[in-house]
Amino acid sequence: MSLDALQAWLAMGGDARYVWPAWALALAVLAGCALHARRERRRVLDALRRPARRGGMEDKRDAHDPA
Amino acid sequence: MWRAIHRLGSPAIFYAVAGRLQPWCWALAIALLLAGSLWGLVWAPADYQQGDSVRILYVHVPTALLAQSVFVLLAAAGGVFLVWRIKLADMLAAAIAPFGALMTLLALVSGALWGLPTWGTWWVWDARLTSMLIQLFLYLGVIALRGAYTAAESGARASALLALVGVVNVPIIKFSVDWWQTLHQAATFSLVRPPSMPASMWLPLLVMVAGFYAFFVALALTRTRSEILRRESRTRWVRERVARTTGKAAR
Amino acid sequence: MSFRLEARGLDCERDGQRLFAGLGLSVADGDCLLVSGPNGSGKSTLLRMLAGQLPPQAGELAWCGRVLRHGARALRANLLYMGHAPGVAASLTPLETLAWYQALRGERGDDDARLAALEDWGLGEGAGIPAGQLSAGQRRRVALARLTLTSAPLWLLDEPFTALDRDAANLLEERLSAHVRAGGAVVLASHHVPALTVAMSRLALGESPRPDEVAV
Amino acid sequence: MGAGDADTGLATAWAATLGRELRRAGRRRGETLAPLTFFALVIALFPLGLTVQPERLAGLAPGLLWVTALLATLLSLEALFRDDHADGSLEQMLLAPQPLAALVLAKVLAHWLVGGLPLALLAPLLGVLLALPAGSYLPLAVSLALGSASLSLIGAIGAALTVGLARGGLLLSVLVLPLFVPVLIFGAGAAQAALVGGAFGAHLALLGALLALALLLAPWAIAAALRIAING
Repeated sequence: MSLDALQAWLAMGGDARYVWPAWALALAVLAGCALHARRERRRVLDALRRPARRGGMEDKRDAHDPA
Repeated sequence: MWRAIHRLGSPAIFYAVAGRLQPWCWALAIALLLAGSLWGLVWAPADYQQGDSVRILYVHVPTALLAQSVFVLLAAAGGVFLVWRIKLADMLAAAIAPFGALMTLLALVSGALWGLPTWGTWWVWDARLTSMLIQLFLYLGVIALRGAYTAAESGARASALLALVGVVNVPIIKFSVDWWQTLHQAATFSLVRPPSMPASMWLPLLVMVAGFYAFFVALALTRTRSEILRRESRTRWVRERVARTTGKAAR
Repeated sequence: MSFRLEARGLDCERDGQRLFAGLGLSVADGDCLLVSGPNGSGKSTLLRMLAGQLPPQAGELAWCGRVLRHGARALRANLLYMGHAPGVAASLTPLETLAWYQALRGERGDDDARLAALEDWGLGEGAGIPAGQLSAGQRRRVALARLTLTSAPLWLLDEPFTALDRDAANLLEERLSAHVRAGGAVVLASHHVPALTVAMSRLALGESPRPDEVAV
Repeated sequence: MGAGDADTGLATAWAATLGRELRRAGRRRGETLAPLTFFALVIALFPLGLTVQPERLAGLAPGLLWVTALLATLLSLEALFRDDHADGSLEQMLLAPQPLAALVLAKVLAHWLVGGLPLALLAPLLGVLLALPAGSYLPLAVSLALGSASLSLIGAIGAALTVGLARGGLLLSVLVLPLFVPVLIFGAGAAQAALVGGAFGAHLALLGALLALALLLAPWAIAAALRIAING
């Protein structure tokens, strides 16, 4: 892959300013979602390993149903 | 059939089944996306009119399709949750809604980027871009409503109902916006309806679409499993599973 | 008219805490049941389940032997439920509010009967002014005036004695006793133990984790 | 014992609920006229903000009138169930032996009679402020009358979904404005077509179709939303 062929490819026929940001953004979003999912899973597992506090705070109090 | 729904509907079984499927989905998604990207960026021909900017098609079309499919799935899950009260359906809906909104946003931005060289401006009131913009607001409404109630169960049910109302309106909105565009603009080159494509262009597109959908399935499985752990944290089977995985790295 | 509301195996859990489980009860014509228990023990939740409003997480309701799908019309047609909020619109006069509640049950009724009911409850002169200008106790009495007018045999009353003065409380106790003697049924959630002239059975929530079957 | 038989029972309950709503609207004239004053006030602002040249103003008039009428309707939606929820009447409606969707329809009809219809009648008058030619007064009013009925039905779904929430108003607009888009497109389209002397029949027909669909589906959705808001 000669150097200038690479440069021609990178230039995207003059549309580099549009093509690369679009793909970069797509990659960023997908990678971001994947990493977030992994981190979320680890956070949930860690929270479960610590002795659960009484009445976990995740599900909020129920205001619609006064006892 | 009823037995099957209830059996699959049990979070424990779904958690196990999804756990086994998940690694394969991730692998498939990454493979397809890599192949599709290389094919779309390198080997696929440029368009004789638009030149290389058409390559944004390989990002814009999959995200637009996925954005619509996720909304339909959101409504279906909402319907199942409202009618049969299967909690797992709501866990799935909570897990996939943000991703659907992100895909809509990505579709909008890539659409604008694709239109830029042709129109010279960032935003044009093109029919499909406009429909996607409205769909983004529908997504935000569904997500916002879920968190608006103090009782998590009520928020979930309200959000499910809004998703159902929304999915009925999506085709109506699309029809009215298309109709509206024919009134207001001469049929300019409608960016998003790609010109009839030769096989060399739509094959990589097919691979990219498959890659995005595989990615969505993998993400949905992972996030739903986390949601299950979070909501069923007080059940015995969750405590056992967590205890078992404390030893080796959590899969 | 004989009727029976049966509840079987009702569960209620809120924020991971089990309020009651496997609760069963049966209320028929001529019965009066007092549901008591500390705040947060699920008294109101139980009453709203019995009114067919809250689909119980488990268990079922049956009206005259037929199991009810959620909120079936048969139960609602024979039921008068009174919650914490009296249900009296501020911009309407008591007469108009009572007329609306009768119309909701498909009955037209007439103003004389409504005025008589209001006078029963000591609201004769307040009948024509918008309820917004009445006190909380008076608005509560407007709601209670429905007890005089309604044709519903089963009454589910949630804390009806709140904001009532001495003679309104006596009046309510009389009204409840008369209704039960006439073949009606009352399920009452209340901290105040009413002095009724009819037999009254008790269901205590919140003390024992599994309240046993209460056959009234 | 027990309620009147099914059909007369429903008619009585329905008529009584409609009467109740109209009577309450009559009693609270301030709140009832608010959308109309908002409508007139905002229309009066546009020439100040935009232009006073009749031709340009007239060209924008249909769109401006329609969008402002839509926002005025949105303004009045939050109060649709708020008071009934607060004083407990809504809970009693859920317990009435009548189908909730039918009772809710009576409330929405009252909301339209007191809100949408007056807006439609007022619009041509305000069109004068925007140099709208007289020829398009009637189509404008008809499109607004027809369209605002759909807006009331769709908006009531949002009002029911947010009835119990503290600051429900803002969320209500986020929920319903996207759903208002088709009505706005065909409504403003009709008024615009009338302005340029084009055929506006198709627009009104489509508005009618939207109304029919809303009448068919919205009451069920509103009833379901109220049950979620009240009973969770």
